[in-house]
Amino acid sequence: MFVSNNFLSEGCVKCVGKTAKRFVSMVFAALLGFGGLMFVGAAQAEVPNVVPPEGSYSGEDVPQPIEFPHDIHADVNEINCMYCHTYARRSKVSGIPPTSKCMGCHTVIATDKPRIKKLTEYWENKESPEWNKVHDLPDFVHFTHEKHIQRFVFKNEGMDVENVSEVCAFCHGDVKSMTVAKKMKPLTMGFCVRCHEANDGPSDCWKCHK
Amino acid sequence: MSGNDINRRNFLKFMGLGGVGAATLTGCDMPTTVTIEEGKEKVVSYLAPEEYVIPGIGNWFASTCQQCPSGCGVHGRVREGRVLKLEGNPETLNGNGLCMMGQASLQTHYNPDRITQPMARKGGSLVPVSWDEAWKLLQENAGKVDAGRSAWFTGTVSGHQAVLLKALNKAWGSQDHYVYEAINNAVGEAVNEAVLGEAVPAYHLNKAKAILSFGADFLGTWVSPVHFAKQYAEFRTGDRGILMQVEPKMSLTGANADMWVAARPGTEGVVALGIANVLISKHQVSGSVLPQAALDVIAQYDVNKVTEVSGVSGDQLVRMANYLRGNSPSLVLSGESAHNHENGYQNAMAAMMLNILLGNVGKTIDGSNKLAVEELQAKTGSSAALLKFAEAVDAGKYDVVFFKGTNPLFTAPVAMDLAGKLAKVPFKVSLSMFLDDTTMQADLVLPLSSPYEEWNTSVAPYQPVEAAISMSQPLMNPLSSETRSFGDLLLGMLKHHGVDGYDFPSYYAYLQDAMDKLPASIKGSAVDFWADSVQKGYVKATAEGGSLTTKLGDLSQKAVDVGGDFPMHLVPSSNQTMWDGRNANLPWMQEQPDQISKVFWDSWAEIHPKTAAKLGVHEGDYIRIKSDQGSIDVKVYIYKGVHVDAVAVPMGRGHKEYGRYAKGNGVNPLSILSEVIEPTSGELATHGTRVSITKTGEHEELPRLGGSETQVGRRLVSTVSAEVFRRTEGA
Amino acid sequence: MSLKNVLENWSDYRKTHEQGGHHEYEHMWTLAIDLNKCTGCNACSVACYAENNLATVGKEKLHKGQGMHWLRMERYWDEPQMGGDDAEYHERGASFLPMMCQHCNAATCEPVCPVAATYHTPDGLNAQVYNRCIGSRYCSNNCPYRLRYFNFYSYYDTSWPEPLNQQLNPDISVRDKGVMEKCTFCVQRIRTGKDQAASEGRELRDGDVVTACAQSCPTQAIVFGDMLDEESEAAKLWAKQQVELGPYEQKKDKEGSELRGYRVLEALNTDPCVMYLDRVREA
Amino acid sequence: MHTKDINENIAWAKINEDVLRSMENPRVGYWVAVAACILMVSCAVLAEIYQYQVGMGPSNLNWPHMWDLYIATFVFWIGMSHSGTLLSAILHIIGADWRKPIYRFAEAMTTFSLLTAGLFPIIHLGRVWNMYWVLPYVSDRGIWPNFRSPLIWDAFAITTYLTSSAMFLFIGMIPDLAICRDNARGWRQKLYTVLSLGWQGDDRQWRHFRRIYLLMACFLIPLAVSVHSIVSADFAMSIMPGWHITSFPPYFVAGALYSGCAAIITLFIILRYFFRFEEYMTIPILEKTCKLTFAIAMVWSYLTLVEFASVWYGHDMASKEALIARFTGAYAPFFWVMLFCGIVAPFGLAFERMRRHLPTMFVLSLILNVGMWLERWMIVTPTLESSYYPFAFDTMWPGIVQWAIVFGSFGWFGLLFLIFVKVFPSVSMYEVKEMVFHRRHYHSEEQAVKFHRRATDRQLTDQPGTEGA
Repeated sequence: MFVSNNFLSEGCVKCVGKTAKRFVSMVFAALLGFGGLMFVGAAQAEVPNVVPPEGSYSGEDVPQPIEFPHDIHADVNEINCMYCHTYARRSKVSGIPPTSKCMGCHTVIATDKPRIKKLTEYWENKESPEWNKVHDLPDFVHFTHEKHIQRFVFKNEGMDVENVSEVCAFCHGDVKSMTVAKKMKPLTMGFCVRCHEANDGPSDCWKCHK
Repeated sequence: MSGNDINRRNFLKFMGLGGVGAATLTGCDMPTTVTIEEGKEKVVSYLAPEEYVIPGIGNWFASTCQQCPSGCGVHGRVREGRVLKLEGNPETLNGNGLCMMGQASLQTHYNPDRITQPMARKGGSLVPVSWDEAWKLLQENAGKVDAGRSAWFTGTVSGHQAVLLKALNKAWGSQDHYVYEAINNAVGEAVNEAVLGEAVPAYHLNKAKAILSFGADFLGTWVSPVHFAKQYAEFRTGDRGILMQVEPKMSLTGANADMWVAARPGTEGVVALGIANVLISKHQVSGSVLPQAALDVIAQYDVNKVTEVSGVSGDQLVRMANYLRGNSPSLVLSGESAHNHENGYQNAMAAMMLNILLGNVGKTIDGSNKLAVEELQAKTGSSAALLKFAEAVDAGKYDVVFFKGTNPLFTAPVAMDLAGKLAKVPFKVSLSMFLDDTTMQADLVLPLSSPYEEWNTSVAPYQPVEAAISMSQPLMNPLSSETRSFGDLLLGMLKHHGVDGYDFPSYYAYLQDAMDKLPASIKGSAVDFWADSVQKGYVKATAEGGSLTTKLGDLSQKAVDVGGDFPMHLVPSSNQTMWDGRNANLPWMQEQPDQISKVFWDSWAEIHPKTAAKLGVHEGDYIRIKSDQGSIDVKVYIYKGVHVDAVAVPMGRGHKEYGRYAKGNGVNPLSILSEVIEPTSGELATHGTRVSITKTGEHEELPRLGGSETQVGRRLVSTVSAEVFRRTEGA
Repeated sequence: MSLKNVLENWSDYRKTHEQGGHHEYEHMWTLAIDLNKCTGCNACSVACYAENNLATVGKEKLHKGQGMHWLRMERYWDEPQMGGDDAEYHERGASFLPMMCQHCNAATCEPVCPVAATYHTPDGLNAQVYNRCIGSRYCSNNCPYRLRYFNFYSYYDTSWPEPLNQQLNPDISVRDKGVMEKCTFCVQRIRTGKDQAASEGRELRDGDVVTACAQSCPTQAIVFGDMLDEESEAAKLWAKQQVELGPYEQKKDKEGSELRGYRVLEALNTDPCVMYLDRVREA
Repeated sequence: MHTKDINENIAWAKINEDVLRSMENPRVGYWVAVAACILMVSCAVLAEIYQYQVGMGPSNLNWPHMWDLYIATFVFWIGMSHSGTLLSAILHIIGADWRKPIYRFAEAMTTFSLLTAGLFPIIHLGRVWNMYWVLPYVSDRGIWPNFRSPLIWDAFAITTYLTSSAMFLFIGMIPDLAICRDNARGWRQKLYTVLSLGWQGDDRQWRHFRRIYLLMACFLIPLAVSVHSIVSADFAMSIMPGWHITSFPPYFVAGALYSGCAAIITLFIILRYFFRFEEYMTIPILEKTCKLTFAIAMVWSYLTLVEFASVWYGHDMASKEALIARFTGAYAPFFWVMLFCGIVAPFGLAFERMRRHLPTMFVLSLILNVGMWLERWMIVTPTLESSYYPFAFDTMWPGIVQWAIVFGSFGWFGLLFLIFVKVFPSVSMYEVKEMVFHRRHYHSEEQAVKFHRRATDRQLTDQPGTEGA
């Protein structure tokens, strides 16, 4: 096919987040990329019936009040993402876990660690930490986690809920390998649209623009 | 809807304001200034959320609207700890619907001009003080007043607030609780009480086949407009009843009437007598239900006389009589523009006479169903209270006066010199959400929380079918930690006064206790009565309505004087937009065009084209309306919906205080009212002021929506006859 | 639609551009408004302000015609050619007409937008994508009903001083200067209703979605529903009044029917999705 | 009466000298004019900055007046641009060689008025910063403009027309640029060396030059007609009464030629006076231009009346009302002034004595253009004032921001033109020479009688092509 899947994609070109540069890189990819950047789904073979979105991004390190180690929780201890981000399958937002949930474990586990001490301090003051938002969509976008999780996980034949992190990784990158989360995907309209096209998602503007 | 049996108190305690996305409000990013850079926004998680709280998903909680005294039940949509939208509670009197004031009551709650801390008068101006200091001041000035030297001056109060208020008054040794509403039905209530034996009977508009209303704007401001609108819809479907409206200035109800009849202000009673005359003489309606004295009066008012006095043509009278005769049962109502005259009582009596003559009592007017618990019932307002209060204040009767829920310095005629009289009260306390005209004169200002931040019970004054206690629950955390609910303040005052039996940590605790003590007939069989009531938003107590009597009073009419130097009648009309002025600080209400004239953000005077031609004014020209008490300059709107002899200026604008949206906006027609009093009920006859109008020569375009007054031949709204309607859609 | 998509689906793409709109609708949202019941009370209009983050612009700007009343309550006096007369008073009262975007199926605003910011959704809605809008205002000029409102200023600076802004509905954007906006049939409610139905694993039912205006109406004069759902109240009303979507002249009108249903300025062939029922007066 | 439209005895060296003289040594008046134009442009720039910051509100645009002066002035300037094409392309093809001394500045006018016109659709956008969205570029988001929208057609039409007319202007100037190069020193020499593209004037070059020039002329004529037809589609494609009119494309084209010709008369007189081009821009040429203008004015008037008539005898009540509103509504005074300026005033052109009187013609040409500007305004605004929907009837007066930008646009055009006349020859030297050459050989006293074209003259034998090969 003359126009490949990657014709408009950013491929593996590092996008630095500035529109102008993104545009340049896009044209660059378009010029060089015809068919040359075909790599479909090898890394994420665990998720069936899905063409994973393409595009990458190198986010900045975002300082957080507590350096939450995603790697220890999700990778070492193999806790399912949806254990903490519990709203993801039933609401627009995945939700930052309530402090009570943290304390559910950390009243007994690793209480001597400095981060946990800080957490305990918050809990005792009846406060929640003010996290800095890493994955932010503009407010005119109607994005719902529920629909995506349902489509890719719960209503996806052959998909094991255990592997939900692979689905999360579509948009959030490999959080398992990070401490504090970092933006690893561009999350631009093009990024969304291409994935929607590849997976027969809705293409109506008003599905996402509000 | 909230299907959860929950403890709302805990819910609020644990719920950070805003929840997820608290630091910046979601939905507030501007399309052109979007930042999606990382780490620019904050997210705050819940500390320990309730099970049903899911960020991103709205929950509905029941509460009660307090924007006007009707007390409609509402459901508030709560998301991320903020209440976003109100809808009618389908199970309550108002049903699904909610009027525009109810919709806008959210802006009362979120108003940027709310008082956020107590204030006290120091060196002539109000300065913020702490609550400790406020309580101290209160104790010093109000704590040791002599018995009977304190008074409460409030708007409509009901439910457990009324109970506490009564207890507090008792502790102070005072009986003086003035309940004032500028828009009231007090004259009508007096007549109802005299004739029917019940001040607020139940009206069944839906059962009527024809309604004749003398100035009762039941779709706009009369008694319980949303409930009546619901009934009106029924009235208009099926065989479609006929609505006739007799009034000097077209109200919203008048605009929907099949027959809108302009009567000279104050002559509504004469029109009613004329109709009775036609009914008896032409239609052989038996007058035997009426006392002979009444029949004698009726006989005096033949068509010619009525036309002469009221300006209503014989043809119109006959048509109205025909409609009433041919469509039974009918319903005759009287309201504001008929009541608020020197002869208001007679007007209302004449209207009531028609109901008796046509045999409507017991069919479309019924005994209402009052709540069995007397002390919870609503204390409805009247302007007689204002007059009495002014007199008492002038006599130096009080050392302390508490104001709540009313703004008399705005609504009282300047002629009364209420401000001057109030100066004789050494210590005035205003419990208010806003620095309105009255609060600005107070010595101590206690900031109230909004109706959507507090626990409360209220009882609507109008209880047609089922008596009900309306429940209010906080729909969100208070916006300011320094505001207090009225109930909490009353309780606090009781405690400060050392009254026994009120040792509750909060009004919430008191309320739970008090509700628990309600008689079993009200409580019913719910497992958890409290949670059930809060969840539903009401407690219904069905009982048989009382029966009504028909003791007709004197019908003789007093002639309306010619007016001399002041040939015109001033009609300070009321409308839903501003109500009595309390909505002037809501931008949505200011921005809404008036229902009839479509004017927004400003005052206007309505005059008839003939009057305008005589004066030589065009729309937007200023006229000076002069009474014996002063004058106002206002732009005119000219249309054929106002009597030739009347000039109507809507009340509600012209505030001197009351926040950024209200201040300096328009003029206040109430300020130039003459002190005319309806003698029987003692009400202020607000429509009894005579004025003269002159052209000032100034002009400013009238801020009015709509480029054309007519459809210019397009078929945008066309009209079919009721005959066709009944043929195609009739029952 | 990416280039690839355009090429692959060229014939579909071409057709949509030739004929406009969709041809296989998933829903067809409509309103039926009974002017016999409508009292002109304005509750719908304020409900719309509350639901849709409409800016209040203040006296001067509103007077200038720079306001945002998505749902405006129009009031007309009878005139002789419309059955009124030259009597001394308006004896038949006023005519009220709640006017919101008519969501025309052959919308005149759609073809003229240079950037396709306004288009027809498979739900039968006339969509306005605020982000895409560049503010050429052609759509408003071409709307015979004048139902599109333009953000002449950045009203968000002034309309919602703290804490009024906390009332803003997070389900719909706050519009900035330079974009066109209009009634959406409360698309955020439709969206929520659909999501809710989907998560409960069922079809959307009548009553799942109610627009703010319909919900607040004290007389229930406004009925909202899906025309494709024959069981919906709105569809039944349309059927009862024998008003059909599509033609620019109703069959029943040609036959001289006395039924009250009509669509405003239908003869322009805009195919509006709002049906009104005539006002009724005794004489 | 026959008068010579150019003196055939004029020396070629003098032509060069006269034209080149006009390009140098600007006098005080020139600088004053430049300063005035810059001042005007600054007004517009300030207004635009304000509008950019605040939004479209201060311009007094409102509901329902979403368009106003910006679009009217846009159409006006687009119309203005048609004169150059008319003079250089149409008259070139039909062989009217009297155009030669004046077509250059007319062409420049075309280009500059397009440059001015093109600003207006951009200025009138609510979100100027996104204006590139109307172009079909390959986007990351995978979305395209709406090709059904006349505004998109505008974008294509204007850019195409601008490119072509600029090319046409430039190509026609190459031989003259070579003359400039040969006579200039310093930066001018460098500039002209580059611009003249190595023109030597040899046979081959002239042959190619003629062909490409003719080709461009042929290309430009349909383009110009289509451009203004497309602009008219902005209105004609809508359904609004008063806009939705079938005769709009020819009406707009006629209006365009009309205002263009009137502007040519204005600039003709200005250039003739200030650059002392009396020998080239002669009264007979002016007369011919005036006659042409008169003819077009009559076509335009006819189309105007046809528009009225077709609406009047049509069945559409709304259109009829819109028409009546034009005559009687709030904007009626402007409408009547427009009718006077557009239909009555051009009869002044019918009188020879007036045609030959320069001050009269100057004033008259300005009146015509005021009329044509009002015409555009009276197309845009009264329709918005009262159309289908009575509730939205409204009268609006443009705000100061709009006026400032419209005012500034004249400064912008003037500035470009002022720069042009000092950098490029505003009279085509080589074509004037051609004209003189032809006159010498075919239009000498006795030849003139013999060869002068007249409609009644049936004895033409070997009429030579006026455009030499």
